[in-house]
Amino acid sequence: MKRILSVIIALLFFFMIVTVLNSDSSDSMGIPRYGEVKLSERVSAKYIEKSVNENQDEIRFGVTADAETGSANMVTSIVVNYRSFDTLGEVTVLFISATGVGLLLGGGRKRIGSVISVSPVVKTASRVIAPMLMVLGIYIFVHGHLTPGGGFPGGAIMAAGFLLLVAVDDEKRAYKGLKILEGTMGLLYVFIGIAGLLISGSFLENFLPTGVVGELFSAGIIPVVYSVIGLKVGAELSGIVDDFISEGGDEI
Amino acid sequence: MSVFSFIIGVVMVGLAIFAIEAKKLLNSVIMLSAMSLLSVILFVIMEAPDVAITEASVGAGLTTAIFLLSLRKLKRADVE
Amino acid sequence: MNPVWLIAIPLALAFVSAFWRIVSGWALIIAAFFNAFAGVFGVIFLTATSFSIGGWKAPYGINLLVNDATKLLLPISNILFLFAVLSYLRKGEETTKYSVVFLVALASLNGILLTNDLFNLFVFLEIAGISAYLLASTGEGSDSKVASFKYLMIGSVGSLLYLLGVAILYGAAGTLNISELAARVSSGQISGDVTLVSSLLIVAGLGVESKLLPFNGWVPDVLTKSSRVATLVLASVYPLAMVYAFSKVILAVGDDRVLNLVVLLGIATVLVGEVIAFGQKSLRRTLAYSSIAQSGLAIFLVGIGSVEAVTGSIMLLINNALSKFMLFSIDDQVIDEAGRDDRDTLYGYGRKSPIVGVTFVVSALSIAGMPLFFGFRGKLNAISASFEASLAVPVLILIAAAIEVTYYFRWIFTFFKPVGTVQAPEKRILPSVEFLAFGLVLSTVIVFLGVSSGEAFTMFERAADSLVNGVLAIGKAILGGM
Amino acid sequence: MIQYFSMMLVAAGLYGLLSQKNLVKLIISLNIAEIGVNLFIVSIGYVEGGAAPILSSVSNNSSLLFVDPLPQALVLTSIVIGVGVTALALSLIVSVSKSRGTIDISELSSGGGDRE
Amino acid sequence: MNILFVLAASLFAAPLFFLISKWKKSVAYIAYAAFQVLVFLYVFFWGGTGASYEVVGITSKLNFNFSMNPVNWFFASIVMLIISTTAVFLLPLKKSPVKIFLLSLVTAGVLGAVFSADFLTLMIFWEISTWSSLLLIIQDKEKSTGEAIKYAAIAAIGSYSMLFAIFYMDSRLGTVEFSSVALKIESQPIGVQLTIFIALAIMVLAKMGSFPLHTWLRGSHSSAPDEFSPILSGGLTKLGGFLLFIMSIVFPSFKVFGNLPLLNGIPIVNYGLALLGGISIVVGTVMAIRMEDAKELIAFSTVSNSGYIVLALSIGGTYATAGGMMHILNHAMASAAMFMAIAAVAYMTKTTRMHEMGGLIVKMPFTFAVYLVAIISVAGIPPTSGFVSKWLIYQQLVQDGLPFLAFAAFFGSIGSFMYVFKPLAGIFLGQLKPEHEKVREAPLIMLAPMAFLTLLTIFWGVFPSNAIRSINRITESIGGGTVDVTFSRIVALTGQWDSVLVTTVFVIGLAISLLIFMRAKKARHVDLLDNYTGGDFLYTAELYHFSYRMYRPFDRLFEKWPSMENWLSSTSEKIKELGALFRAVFFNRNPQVYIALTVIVLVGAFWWLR
Repeated sequence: MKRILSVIIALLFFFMIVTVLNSDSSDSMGIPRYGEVKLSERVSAKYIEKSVNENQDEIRFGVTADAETGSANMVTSIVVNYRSFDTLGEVTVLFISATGVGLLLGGGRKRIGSVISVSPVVKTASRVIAPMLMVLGIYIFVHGHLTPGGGFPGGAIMAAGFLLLVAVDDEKRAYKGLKILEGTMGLLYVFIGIAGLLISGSFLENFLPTGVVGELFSAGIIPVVYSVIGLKVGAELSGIVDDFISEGGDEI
Repeated sequence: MSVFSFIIGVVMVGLAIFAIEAKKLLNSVIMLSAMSLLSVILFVIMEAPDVAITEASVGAGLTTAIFLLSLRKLKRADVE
Repeated sequence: MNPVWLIAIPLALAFVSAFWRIVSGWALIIAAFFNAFAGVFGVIFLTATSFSIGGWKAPYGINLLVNDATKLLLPISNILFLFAVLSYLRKGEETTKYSVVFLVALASLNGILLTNDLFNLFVFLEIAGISAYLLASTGEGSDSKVASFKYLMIGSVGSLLYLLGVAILYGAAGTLNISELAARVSSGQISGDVTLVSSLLIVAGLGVESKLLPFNGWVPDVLTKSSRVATLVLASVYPLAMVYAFSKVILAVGDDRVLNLVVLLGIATVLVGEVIAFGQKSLRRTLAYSSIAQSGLAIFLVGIGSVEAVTGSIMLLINNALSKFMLFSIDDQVIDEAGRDDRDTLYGYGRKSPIVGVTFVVSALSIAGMPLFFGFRGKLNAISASFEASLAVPVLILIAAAIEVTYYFRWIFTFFKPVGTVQAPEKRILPSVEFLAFGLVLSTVIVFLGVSSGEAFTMFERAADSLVNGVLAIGKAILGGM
Repeated sequence: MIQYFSMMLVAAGLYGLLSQKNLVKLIISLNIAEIGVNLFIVSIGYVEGGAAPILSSVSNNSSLLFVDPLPQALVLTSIVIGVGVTALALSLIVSVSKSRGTIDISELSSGGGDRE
Repeated sequence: MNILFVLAASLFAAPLFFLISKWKKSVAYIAYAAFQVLVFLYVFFWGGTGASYEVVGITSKLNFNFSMNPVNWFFASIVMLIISTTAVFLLPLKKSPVKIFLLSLVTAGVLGAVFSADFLTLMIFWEISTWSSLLLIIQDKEKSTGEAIKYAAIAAIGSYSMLFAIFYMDSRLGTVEFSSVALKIESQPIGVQLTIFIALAIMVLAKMGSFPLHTWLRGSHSSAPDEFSPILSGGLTKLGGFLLFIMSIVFPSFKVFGNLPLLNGIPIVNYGLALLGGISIVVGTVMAIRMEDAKELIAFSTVSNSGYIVLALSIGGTYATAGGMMHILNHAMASAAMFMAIAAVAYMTKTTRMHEMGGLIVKMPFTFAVYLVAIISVAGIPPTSGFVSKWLIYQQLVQDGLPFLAFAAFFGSIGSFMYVFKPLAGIFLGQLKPEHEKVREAPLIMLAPMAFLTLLTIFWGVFPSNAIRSINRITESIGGGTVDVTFSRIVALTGQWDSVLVTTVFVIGLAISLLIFMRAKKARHVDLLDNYTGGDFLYTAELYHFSYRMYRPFDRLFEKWPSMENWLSSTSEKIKELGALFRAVFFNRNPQVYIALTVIVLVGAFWWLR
């Protein structure tokens, strides 16, 4: 009975949403048919042309200098510059939920041993792989403004390295430094924002020279912010993992 | 391409149903991660490499890990 | 002063106190004081309305909107938050433990009040939501955990629906700026289905946090099971920000047909809340249901949507925040004193502790809408505005009001029941110092707003006007500029 | 068409939310619905034949046809938020299961909960 | 110095007196009494100047309006007369800062109400007096809270229906002032007129404690502080009379409801209201007869007299209007005097149960005299003013030929003989209880106000022309007919009434009977509890008191009647059950339920709105 009701409700919801799909017509704006978006009607057109504040003639990869945000990866330019405030909030969400996990699981004292016994080969292998993963993560978020990826995947991959370590080693624990890293990185993000406010007049403004599109040292504060985010996310996710593999501690 | 994405979509919906209806929590967690891996392919098809990478690492990778770890904790509290 | 400080400072301090536990208590106090002062002196005298983040102009970058409504609500919410924080630190229970959560909640509430971007609002709602889940789980015993989990369930579903609505709206209109969206929606260039579905989804998403009827199942448990200081914040400051966000978004991008639904749900909320509260035997539970009813009252007025109605809505909102803060802290006093707060425990409490009794009477009469108190003015506005809808609306509202008056008077009588000659004038109970201070300040404000003349009320009307017309005007300007 | 599938996923997640009793199952259903929403958001930004929104030596100038980058940025945010919420929910479940000894929603509701 | 100043003064007096009494209670009380008397004098002598005032700012478009017309003057004088006499009367009684604060607030509210010139102002100040009186009621006695909640509920019903009427007026007519509403109401469709009329009538019934909404009076009076009962019964309930009179001005019935079906020449709406008045006369009388507590008894007599007022003012017509107004005056004075007498007795004997007293006439003769005159006036016997008003009402009833209403009215006055005699016999006549040997007469400060009211009652009984002339002035000012009176006689259709003549006859008769009483031989004095001859023990002493269950046989006639008292409690039970249902549905313990509700509402709304 319950299932049937749930199915009916879910289907009704499905049909409700489906009615609005493909509702774009000549006289009224609706959701365009899949793949037939007219970007000119959207704000993102300006993001692509990097001409939000002043109109820019077309951006050429590796040629144009001092364009807005100067990031070759447009998603990155949005995430870390045009809508950087969202990202600050996003980091805060991750931060507060990591804190919450710590509070709820009581930041346990003792470590849960892994159920399966790991062969030494795997142990050594993973001890080799884990640092490589960390380096890969760092690479990803440092190149966030040129290549796909960025702070979050980078941080996640670093956390994956940590996960690998703790999975094979029963004694492994997160370093106390992680929390400090997390906090300072968050602080740094806010400070970069305030610096933008103080230097060029609005919070999180890109106050560094943006350089030539496509070079590593370009896009002003974007690589800085992205590495801050990457380290922070990595620390946070590792913290969460650490909370989940530990137990005991004081129940709240 | 559309046939390909059609198949993936069908498989994803099937996996979703299976993940919801599975008896063992472990299976449904695995189904979930498989789903998000498939969604990664769809993201790639839709020209969203950033999202694809993030979903692969954060969504498929870490979410699954957290699920598994918490399942282990739950097993120790022998519920489930 | 750029209002972004109100968000940046608490965030920075939160990050600091994340790893430096010793200072976290102080960080909380500093942030609360800073926000209270900045909220009063920094914001009220602002002349500019729009503050861009990252230096990108309006529809493209995120921008903060400071209109008359914000100027009214920011100081109040920040000051109330300061009061809550002070009484929280006074309690001393795991002081350092949750101060991070409080800091983040403070930042997010200011963000919700300030931001003028739908998706940014979503992010702040998520932050506020998660900190609310954490605050809700702070009660002793596992009940609070269960309550918090329920809250998390319905809250995540709500934010999912909201996100879907925002996505649909963006897919159609191609922008996320609330003002521009308002202009586009009002100009009718977006197809009806899209506005209908998206505003329905948005109503559901925001309705969860602002306690609209079918979405608010979490409220009673959270407000009764969570630790008391968390309740102070969740019951007084949160509704202020959430209902404000609700009215801002719905008035801006809401479809006219959806406004009818909002009126319907709002009235249902009021009736259901009052009827349930009528039967409750414990004070805290009564207050929980009464706050549901109060936000319903504030929301159905938004659905009516005229300036007069929104004025009444804002007045009732503020009145509810002030009075509920006092009532819940009185409940704290009682529980600290007697351990329980049901009717038999409270008989004659007001005689034992006159100050608590008087503040209770003032705030209860103000909520119940008796003349000489602030709530009465709000209720007058509400009723006279509700005649713009059908005739049934004021009738239902007044029936609910009659029920409300009755049970609030029953509680007042309970407080002042003569305890007879048997345990006749026994020892006086002296409430805590900070309670004296807050009770004095808040009841003075309530009575002052209750007896002050009509000129003092132009500010509420300006706030309402800035909500009903101001946001849209900015959007029209943006569209003209493009 | 991907939009339809994403909506189906949302519906499936909703179905799970309504029909399942196990708390972990509920969170899983929530994640399924989230994946659906993310797919939908990206899909409303897709342009037929548009390149990935990254300037590179291949697609090297902004006058080319790109897909809409903004939804992708939004999805990045929503994915991360989803992880945060999931982690928090799971830890809540763990602490509840420790104190109550069950993770069945109906048993949890019958005990404790909103009682006079 | 205009009324606004007085209002502001009396509003600010409340906290002032509170602070003073924190320092010294007696000073504050004396100041309070002096202030009330001053206000009364001001109102009585300068209250009639037809001036009117406006104060901005209830809401953005509605303002406070006050006027000092004859109508306001009449009611203000009555109410302030009662309040000021009571203020003097309560000086010896138990003092507390909270009480005096609330009493001053009551004055302020009542003043604002009776001088208001629009419905909203009236309602606001009325509400102030209501909630402060609510807080006053629970001050002294143990039982109070359970009883007072009825008052709260009924007051809420009344005032919110009035609020509805006010804003309905505002939305339809664009004004809430008496005068302009009176002008615009006639052009409105009948539905609007009916709605407003009925909503206001509910307020009247609720606040006057008349038939369907009378249940609060008993409890509130029996639990109210003894010194507050006179104000509650003689002052606050009369505000209902004010509103009713205003309604009879604003809705000139025969013009407004003229095209509705008529019953014996009266529009059906007014007839229905009058019918309620008649019913409450009967109910009040019957219940009063059955009461054993003096205060509850008088409370129900208030119910029946409010019935007279409602009846008179709603059937309209020259004599009924005059009679109704006169009756408001009488009953205010009489009930105040009765409650004061009972309060004096209670102050001396510490009880209000009648069968615990007896024979107090020898100890408290003045109180007895006051009570006697008061009950004579309530029963409507010459030469008290109570007779005149009832006489005028009968005139109208007979003239219009309204059989049932006339029957109710007569039943009321016959029954009033029965119930007012009961306390008289129980408390004052019979034989003195041994424990009351040491009881003395009440102090002078309490006797003076009672004596004043008594003298007024007799004065207007002997020279009704004086009161009726001022009533005529009012009715003229609103363009109604007048009762023609000479110095000593009132002329009506079915005859005329020469009060002076009758009084002289009366006095002569009294003198003769006094003479006979003197000559007659004294009765032998037996101790009340002298049960020697019975030879058994007294377990339930009250059964041996002759006034206990005096009218038991009469009682039995009405035992089967449905009691309105249960109505409220059953309603509250129903509300609670409904609440439990709602909680089960909307706040179910299982979150999936409200997730499902969320989606269902979404989808339903979509298909509904699409």
